[in-house]
Amino acid sequence: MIPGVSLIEILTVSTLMFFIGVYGFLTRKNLITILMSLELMLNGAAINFVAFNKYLYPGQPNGQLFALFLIAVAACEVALAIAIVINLYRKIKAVDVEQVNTLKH
Amino acid sequence: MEKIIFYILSAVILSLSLMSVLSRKLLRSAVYLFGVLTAIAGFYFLIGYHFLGAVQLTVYAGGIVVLIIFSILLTHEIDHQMPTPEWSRVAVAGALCVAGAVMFIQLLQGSLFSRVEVPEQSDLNTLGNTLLNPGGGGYLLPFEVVSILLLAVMIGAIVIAKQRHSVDNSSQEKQAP
Amino acid sequence: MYDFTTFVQSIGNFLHGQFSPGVATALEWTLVILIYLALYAILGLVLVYVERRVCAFFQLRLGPNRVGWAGTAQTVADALKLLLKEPVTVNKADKLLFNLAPFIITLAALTVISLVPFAKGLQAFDINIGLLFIVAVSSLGVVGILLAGWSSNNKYALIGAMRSGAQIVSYELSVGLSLLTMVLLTGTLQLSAIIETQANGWWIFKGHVPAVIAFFLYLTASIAEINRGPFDLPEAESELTAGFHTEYSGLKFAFFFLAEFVNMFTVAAIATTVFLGGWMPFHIGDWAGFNAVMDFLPPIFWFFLKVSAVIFLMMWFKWTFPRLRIDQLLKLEWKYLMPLNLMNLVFTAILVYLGWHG
Amino acid sequence: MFRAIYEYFKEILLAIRGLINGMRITGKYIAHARKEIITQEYPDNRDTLKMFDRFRGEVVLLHNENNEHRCTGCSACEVACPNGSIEIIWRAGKTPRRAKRKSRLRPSYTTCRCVRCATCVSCRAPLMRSKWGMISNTRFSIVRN
Repeated sequence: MIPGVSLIEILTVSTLMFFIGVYGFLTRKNLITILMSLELMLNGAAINFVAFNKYLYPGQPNGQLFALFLIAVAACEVALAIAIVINLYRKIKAVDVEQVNTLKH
Repeated sequence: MEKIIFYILSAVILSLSLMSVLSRKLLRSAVYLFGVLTAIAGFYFLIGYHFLGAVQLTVYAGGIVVLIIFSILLTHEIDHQMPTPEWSRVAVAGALCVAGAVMFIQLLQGSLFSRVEVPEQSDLNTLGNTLLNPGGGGYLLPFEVVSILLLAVMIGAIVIAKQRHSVDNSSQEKQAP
Repeated sequence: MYDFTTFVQSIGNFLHGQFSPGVATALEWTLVILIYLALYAILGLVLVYVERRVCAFFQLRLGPNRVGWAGTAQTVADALKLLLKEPVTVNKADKLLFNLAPFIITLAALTVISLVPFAKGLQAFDINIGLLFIVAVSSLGVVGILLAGWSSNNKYALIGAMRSGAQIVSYELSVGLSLLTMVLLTGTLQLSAIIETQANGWWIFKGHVPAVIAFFLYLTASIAEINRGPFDLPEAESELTAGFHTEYSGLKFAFFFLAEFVNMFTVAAIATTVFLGGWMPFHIGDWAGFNAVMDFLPPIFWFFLKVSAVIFLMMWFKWTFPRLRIDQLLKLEWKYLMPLNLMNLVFTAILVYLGWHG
Repeated sequence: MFRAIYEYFKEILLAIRGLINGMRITGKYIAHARKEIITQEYPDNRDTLKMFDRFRGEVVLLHNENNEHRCTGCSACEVACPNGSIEIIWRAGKTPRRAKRKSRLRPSYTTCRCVRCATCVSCRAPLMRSKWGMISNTRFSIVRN
């Protein structure tokens, strides 16, 4: 634990970060920025795992392992999403979600 | 000292993530995201989970952000500016987010977390042993599942992003006199 | 055996005795930062001079020999020239990112040398995941390179940055895997502990064939990772003017230049630490007299001797072979270095499982 | 299958042999670097450096021991020069008799226009000579008067 910092403060930071990510997810139209907002949300969740692990169960590494799996899954997700973005750009020369309006090109 | 560092880090995390969400230049917001992820790695180092911090730096800051920057480099012009979203969307999203954040923080303030005082162990060895333990609270099965997921994603990404030569050839043949 | 632990501790005790704990910690940090900044600048100056001289000797030329004794002040003169030049910013560039990029690269290079153990107890940051941290931080420099190439608004810079990004991201795997082989043998990630395991013999002698293979794979892959010749095609002068730092001038160019040379030092230092025994002196079995003579030299001298030997090997490599093409470069990584590394890793794992390692 | 694996490892071993060969050659170079250096430190060794006879450099007007030259100002070199780097200037004197004097003769020679063809030297043998010596630290020394 960090001396002088309570769990509630860390959780507040992660909550604010999560909702900033939600805001970006709702207002942006560019696929890549949506992806980046998603990363913010995922990281807020990862901070929660780590903080709970450190403050409530310091003897077990379970929260750390969840954060590790979360990072691995986020890497998978980004790799696929970027493959899709590049393919999309090749077909319609844009990466805005509103311009993707055909089912089959 | 740790307290001051924590406040600096959280200020950096919050301000850079706000800038990343609000910036109108795409690459700049990717750079702000890079700053956020590095600051979170710093937070992990501060809390004492060095392995997790290093993994965060390697995978997130060194891998995912580089991938995102690559995709921006491939699909955008340098003077591209994103249009500002219309105000109704901003208002609805902002109201939702503020309401949600206030609600969650209210919930947090009211809750009591019971702390368990356990003497801390050297974390890297327990981490490795738990990760590769086939039974008794071990995480071997998720580990293998994640590795299969990574393999599947690698193949999937290659298949999706690969240029389809057959389609191009047929279209060229049609155009040829 | 010379030991710096007590010396470093006495400085810490002195500071803590004089000031309050907060101020003392801040002073310690400032001292460490100043020492490392000075080391960074000196390393840059010395390595640039050595590189130019050695390169000249390989090509049967003389190299810089006018300024100072045998040209030793040449790099100082060059640094002064770069300092006094006008910092030109391109008109259509993204100013913020253009100015930020050199600092990201410099930060990554500086953070990595803070982990290098120069002698027993002479290490700023002895973390228990040292090797992983080095791999993690050295992968951050690529962000700076990509930003520099993009924000210059220049096609040569952009192509150089893209090539550099692809190269660094792919060669990072080989660096990580070859270091992982050595982690299997040593059983620890902490740099000081890795050196402690080599007290009875360096890993390159003790670790049999896998260690030797891993050493050469590491050297090749990390030369490619820091964009040095013959893998320097991100900054191929004849094709891309100067690659990602085409538009930079003056001090900001000097940052890129310095970071490149300091990265070279870091690669040599990690190779020394992991494979060549760090600051351990050279010992042969039971030759007590010989070992005593070798112990007489201070460990920091041994460290720099080994590092300069590795740097000389890297320069030899650079000035012997022509530059690779981009497809040859990626083929080398994915078709040869990666499979060899994986085979080596499995081989080492079997060796360690059977308990045959030193 | 086994054939392919054999070829793969054979390729790697051949590559390693090639690398060692290349590094042996450059290693030989650096081992003998002191003896075999071919760089000439030009302006410093001007006295000892031997040049071949047919070398063509900057043209100089030959002077005798009293620092007098025998140029009569016939302008043959000026005519012969393909790109006008030599110019014979007669300083206008008060009387025609004094104007003809040698001290008033001023051959001007611009090195940056000269292509070192040495056509001018062949005009009057003992008067001019093609000599190596093209080095200048200032831009004022490019034009010789």
